[in-house]
Amino acid sequence: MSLLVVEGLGIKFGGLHAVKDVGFTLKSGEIVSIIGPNGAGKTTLFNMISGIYLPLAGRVMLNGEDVTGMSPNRLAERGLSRTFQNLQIFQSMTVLENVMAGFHLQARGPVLSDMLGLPGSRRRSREAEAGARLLLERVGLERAAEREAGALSYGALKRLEIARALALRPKVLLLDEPAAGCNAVETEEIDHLIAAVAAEGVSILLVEHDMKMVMRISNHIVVLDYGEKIAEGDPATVSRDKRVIAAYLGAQATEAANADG
Amino acid sequence: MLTVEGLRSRYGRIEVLHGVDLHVDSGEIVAVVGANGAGKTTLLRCLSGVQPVSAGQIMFRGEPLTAVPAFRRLQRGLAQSPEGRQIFTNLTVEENLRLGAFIYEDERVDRDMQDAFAMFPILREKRNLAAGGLSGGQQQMLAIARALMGRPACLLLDEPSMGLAPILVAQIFDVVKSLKALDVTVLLVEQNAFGALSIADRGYVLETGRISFEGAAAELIADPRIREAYLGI
Amino acid sequence: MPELMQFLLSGITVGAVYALVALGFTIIYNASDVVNFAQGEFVMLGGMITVFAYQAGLPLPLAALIAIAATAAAGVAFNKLAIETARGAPVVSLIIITIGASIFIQGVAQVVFDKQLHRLPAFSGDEPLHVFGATILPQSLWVMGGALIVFVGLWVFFTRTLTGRAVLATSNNRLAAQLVGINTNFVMTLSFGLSAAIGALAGVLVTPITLTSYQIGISLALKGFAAAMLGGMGNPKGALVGGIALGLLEALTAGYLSSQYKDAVAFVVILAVLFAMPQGLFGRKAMERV
Amino acid sequence: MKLSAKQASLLVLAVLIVLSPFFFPSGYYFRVGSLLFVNGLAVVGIVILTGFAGQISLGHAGFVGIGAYACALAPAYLGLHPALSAVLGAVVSGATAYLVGRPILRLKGYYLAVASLGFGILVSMVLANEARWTGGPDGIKTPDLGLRGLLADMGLELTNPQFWYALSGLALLIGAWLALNLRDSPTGRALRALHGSEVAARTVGIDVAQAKLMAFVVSAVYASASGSLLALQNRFITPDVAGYMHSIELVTMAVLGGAGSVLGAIFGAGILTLLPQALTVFQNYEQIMLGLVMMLVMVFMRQGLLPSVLGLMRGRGE
Amino acid sequence: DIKLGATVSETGPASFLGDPEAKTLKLMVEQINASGGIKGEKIKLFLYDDGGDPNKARTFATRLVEDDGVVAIIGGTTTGTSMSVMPVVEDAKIPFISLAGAIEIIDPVRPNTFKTPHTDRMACEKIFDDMKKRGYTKIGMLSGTDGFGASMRAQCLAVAPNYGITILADENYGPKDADMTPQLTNIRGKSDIQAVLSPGFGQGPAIVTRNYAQLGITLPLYQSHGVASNGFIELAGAKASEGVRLPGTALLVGELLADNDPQKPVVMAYKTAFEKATGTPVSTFGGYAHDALRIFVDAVSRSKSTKPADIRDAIEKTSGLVGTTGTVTMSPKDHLGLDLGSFRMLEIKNGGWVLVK
Ligand SMILES: Nc1ncnc2c1ncn2[C@@H]1O[C@H](COP(=O)(O)OP(=O)(O)OP(=O)(O)O)[C@@H](O)[C@H]1O
Ligand SMILES: Nc1ncnc2c1ncn2[C@@H]1O[C@H](COP(=O)(O)OP(=O)(O)OP(=O)(O)O)[C@@H](O)[C@H]1O
Ligand SMILES: [Mg+2]
Ligand SMILES: [Mg+2]
Repeated sequence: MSLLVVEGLGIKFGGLHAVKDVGFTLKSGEIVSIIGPNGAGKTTLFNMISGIYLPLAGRVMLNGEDVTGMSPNRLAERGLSRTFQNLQIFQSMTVLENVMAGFHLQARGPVLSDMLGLPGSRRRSREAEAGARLLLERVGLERAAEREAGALSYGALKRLEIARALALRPKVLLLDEPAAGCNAVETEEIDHLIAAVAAEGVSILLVEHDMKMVMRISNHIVVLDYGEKIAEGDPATVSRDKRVIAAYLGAQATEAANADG
Repeated sequence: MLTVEGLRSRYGRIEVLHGVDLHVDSGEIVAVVGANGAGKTTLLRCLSGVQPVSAGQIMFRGEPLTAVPAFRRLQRGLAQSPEGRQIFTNLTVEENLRLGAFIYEDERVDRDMQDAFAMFPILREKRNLAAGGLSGGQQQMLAIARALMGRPACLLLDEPSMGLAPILVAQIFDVVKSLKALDVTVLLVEQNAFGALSIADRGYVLETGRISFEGAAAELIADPRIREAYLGI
Repeated sequence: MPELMQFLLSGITVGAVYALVALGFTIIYNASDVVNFAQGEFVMLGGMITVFAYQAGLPLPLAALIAIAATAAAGVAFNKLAIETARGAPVVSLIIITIGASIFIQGVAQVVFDKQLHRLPAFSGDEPLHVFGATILPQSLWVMGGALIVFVGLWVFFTRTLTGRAVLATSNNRLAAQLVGINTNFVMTLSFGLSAAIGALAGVLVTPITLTSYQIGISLALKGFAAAMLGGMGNPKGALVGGIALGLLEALTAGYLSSQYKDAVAFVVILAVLFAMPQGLFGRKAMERV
Repeated sequence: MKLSAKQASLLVLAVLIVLSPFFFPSGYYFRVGSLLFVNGLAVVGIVILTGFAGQISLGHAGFVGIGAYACALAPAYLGLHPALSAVLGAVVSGATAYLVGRPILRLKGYYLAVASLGFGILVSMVLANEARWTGGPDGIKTPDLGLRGLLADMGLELTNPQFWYALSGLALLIGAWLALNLRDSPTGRALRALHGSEVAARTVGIDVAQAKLMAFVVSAVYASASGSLLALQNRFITPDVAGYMHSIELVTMAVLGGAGSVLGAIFGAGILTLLPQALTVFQNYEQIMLGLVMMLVMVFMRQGLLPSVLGLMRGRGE
Repeated sequence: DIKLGATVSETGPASFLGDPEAKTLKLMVEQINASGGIKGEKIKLFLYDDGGDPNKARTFATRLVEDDGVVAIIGGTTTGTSMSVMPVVEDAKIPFISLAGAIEIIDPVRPNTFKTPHTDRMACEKIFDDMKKRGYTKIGMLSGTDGFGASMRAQCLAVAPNYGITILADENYGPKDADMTPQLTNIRGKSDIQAVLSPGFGQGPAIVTRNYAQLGITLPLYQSHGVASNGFIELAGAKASEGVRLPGTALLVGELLADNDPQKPVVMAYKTAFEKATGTPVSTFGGYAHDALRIFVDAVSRSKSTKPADIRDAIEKTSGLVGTTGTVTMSPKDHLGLDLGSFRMLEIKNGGWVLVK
């Protein structure tokens, strides 16, 4: 069964139809990539799926339930988690605490218990910390655990966001340009990480402009242009699509990608 | 044109640049590559004066730059497209561009703006919208265009290709290359090391606050260590 | 309905006072995101310096000019010595600095001047004008005119001049402002100077109506602050409309409902408006995307 | 054994509270001490709301007022014991915060500040205007707590200032302990997270509106407790406690000391409580000095006094 | 030395009351010490500024009692500050002379608390008395919502029936309000009203008076003793305040007093000294402090020791002491010791005060 089903999603900003009638499905453990030119509506699509924007039309089904317009925190409870293109870091908390905050759903408890420092509250914190340290190791930030998050370099913050998103143990993970700001080698590490997460059964929706990465790990690719879906299919099909090449890839890039692949 | 000697810089008590030496000759395109956290952004911030320098010298067009406040450096000919884009989110696209040429008040401003629109037509479409509403890539275009509005003699670009669609990445590199013809010197920090070195004359590799390699771009691309560590080939 | 007319005139008079104070907030806010809690003290200084210069025998216009210039200088000094030195401090810390400045300026005024109430003669006499059965003092027209002129000036400044744009840019993104060659320190100095001058002008205009003393600043500032928020912080149009609206609310409540709870009713209305429009009447939503 | 930051903070606080009286030359110092603790308690509440959750309130004195007047009105009209009246005050404050917080916490930054300011003014206005019940602007008497007499019967004779020093010191310790626990608990992290980025907080599952409301309610209860202690100690209370000047004072204390840190904020409460007492020697120049000190601290110690001082010390240490 | 404590509101909303009080205390203590003190001992004055904050006032009271070890306390400019000082002085059994108006301060009588100003109830009575004489029975009221105005409003509402006076309009204004025309318009709208009473202090009454003239209201206007100073005429303007009546003390009309009036020399002496030392005109409020200090000095010179308890007893026995407010004769049942007769009804004529016969 499809874990995430998006149907006819659309939204407008002022006069601009930023996303129009976009639909696709995502199965368990699958990696689906959304690509398209700048301003095609990829991030906006993410924002609608994750409950930050209320769609004007269409619906989002998660695990068979209609979750259209549901608030992000309730979506998180249902196993949807994401990272951001424009970094959203808890700046004045440490790196470790950032990831621990990602464990909120498992760690939360009654306020009173937390204020009184009851053993239950302490245990929940300890578990979150242990989990967070493991995740930091996984994204290669274990050495920065105690640093203030605001002091990390851009690339490191990107990875911190991934770790925080993973902390929710999501069923569906939305990644908005996870490799931006990383060089080829670092991108490859992220690439492996994503593949490994997917292998654990997490469904991944990916927005990324690094075509090498997209072509390598996607099971399926959806191409947007001016808010509309202009193509979809497996990487090979999509990369040969004339409209996709014209609107997005450009001739050179295609050659390069093909040459490397 | 630009010479950096023994540059050190710190955030609080932590030093992140431990004596960087580099130089950029007039009309050159120089690429700086390095891993996350190596200090590339910090280096550019020092050059544009928004980051304190704890030791070392920066010479620009034969004059020391270290004591010049940030806002005067554009007058000296140094413009930057910073990391994280740093556009004026509450102002319109056009106002952003106009402010890029804040220090000028002549008719060339309008011409430059038309050039910017020609380079990135989407910006023309969105000229009257708040820049904060732009998509990530569109904001990146705006940041680059705004830097160009400052008519730099030397342009500092911090990861200009980040978040841009492949077709635009190619275009950006073409633009950078074409700046050469306009006699603009470019210092280019890039994660897309392959792309950057392909258009650069020379390159530096920054490793945890120190320069570890330098040389002609072609040499660096050919160097197996660099190929393995930064180009992923 | 002469009563209604009288309430309206009263509301507009008081509203114009609030609007003038609110307009003073906009520049510093637009340059730095800081609500300057010492703004009321600028109003007080404007009034008090004029009073004492006038008592010392200077002609009123000259006294007013001196007061405005001196207050502007105080604003500039405040920026140079405190705000600029604290560069990079979080906005809350800057706000506390302005609260400190407010206490400091009051302390100085209390020593340099005195603790008594003072008044200036009305500029065009005390003979009330009759409008549809209601009366208004000529001084009210001065205040309204002042508010209108300051509003137009600020509106032109922020929408039509590059310097105005630079002020907005500075608060929006200080780093980027420096990168495009804006002297952010100068922008701040200018903003404090202008804000202080507007405050002082307000003080000069309203003193014949409201009277003045070393401690009138806080309550005026709070009302001005509330008016500015009602209209939408940072927008001159908001300051003008918010000020007048607040004044009218108070006057109409005092007239028709309860003079005891008129401030309360005004605040309840502000809350209701903010509930429907969280950015105030004309406030711009900050554009941040994720 | 290595102390955690939390234990160290509590220890420092406890030691200061217990040992200081040995250096007190007169009962007046107990009075000032207890004032400091009472203010400190309210300021710890501000730390939770502003320091942790990043929400600015300029109306918290309203809750101080509710707590204070509960101790005057509940005994008079309901015949409640003063101690129970304080509890009732806390409940009423919490409930009021819950009702008021729902609509106003949707606002951000200055808009929240002005809305909460309006709330505070409303409370103080009701207290001042409903003179038949509240005694009006001239204030109202509060009953004796009776605890001091009880202690005396048990053989522990304390002067009035000593008693209130001890009681409010204890209250502050408990308040600080709760807040310190909260800070590093899942809930506290959620609050600090939403301070950093509301969007991100929501996507990790934090119910932001709920969390803010919780912080608002908790901080209101702190303020209320502070008001109750003040009213019972002074045996007389006026609507001034609920006025905006008091609200601003509380926020100033928190920021001056370091809004993000419990100990720092208490430190700030200390400064603003002690300073006016110390500055009386300057007579007419008192206000000038007070304003000057506030500005200097904030200019040179941007993060607040305590964090800055600690930062300096740590800098030396390494 | 005899240690005397004082806490007054030199700054804050009541500062134009507290400021002359503080100046008076300092000035008079200096005078007394220069002329040899009391029974050869000098007075040492501990003076604190409570800024009108009752909480601060209480702290300073504790400081005066516990730390400075004073034998008596003068002060409490406002009712709120006075009331919060009271628990401290009653606890420590230190005599306390308040400078505030409200009747609650001395009613019920507490052993150690005294006060010098007429109560606000007396002010109401004096005004209503005058109204009755002039035949006004239906009036409108416009009161400040600050402590002074609210308290006097309550007292006036309470005693009005005794004088056969009905209050047809009961309006209020905030202490910092800049315009009261709506309230006055409403009062004017009630056709039966014969006179208007406006209890309050600070800028409010001045603005009320000016708005009154602006609206062209011709009904007689009564203000309270809260504005009994020349400053009021200046702020309201001579023209607008023409004909305004208020109850005041002899101090404001020293020159107009009959030569055989026992208050004349006292009042003139204080007035001359104060105006010479400070360069500002005297106000009723400084007079309250003057009287409080006189009561203290008188009591100390009569008491057998300078212990607080003895001074207290002596204060309670004050008899026939002539002050600026009137002639004070206290008793265990009366810790004020003034009667209505010492209140004078004043009227503003041509920018100055005249006595209403
Ligand atoms: N809040 C908004 N207000 C106005 N316009 C918006 C808003 N959000 C998105 N848009 C517009 O919608 C379009 C889609 O933006 P979106 O960010 O989804 O693009 P994207 O595909 O993620 O692009 P990129 O690859 O550059 O990140 C853009 O033209 C953008 O300007
Ligand atoms: N504000 C800050 N405070 C403290 N340390 C910082 C701060 N900003 C950066 N650093 C540290 O300085 C070092 C260099 O960071 P910088 O941003 O210059 O790296 P970079 O080479 O640009 O990396 P990236 O490719 O990820 O952008 C990093 O270790 C980073 O953690
Ligand atoms: Mg995007
Ligand atoms: Mg970088």
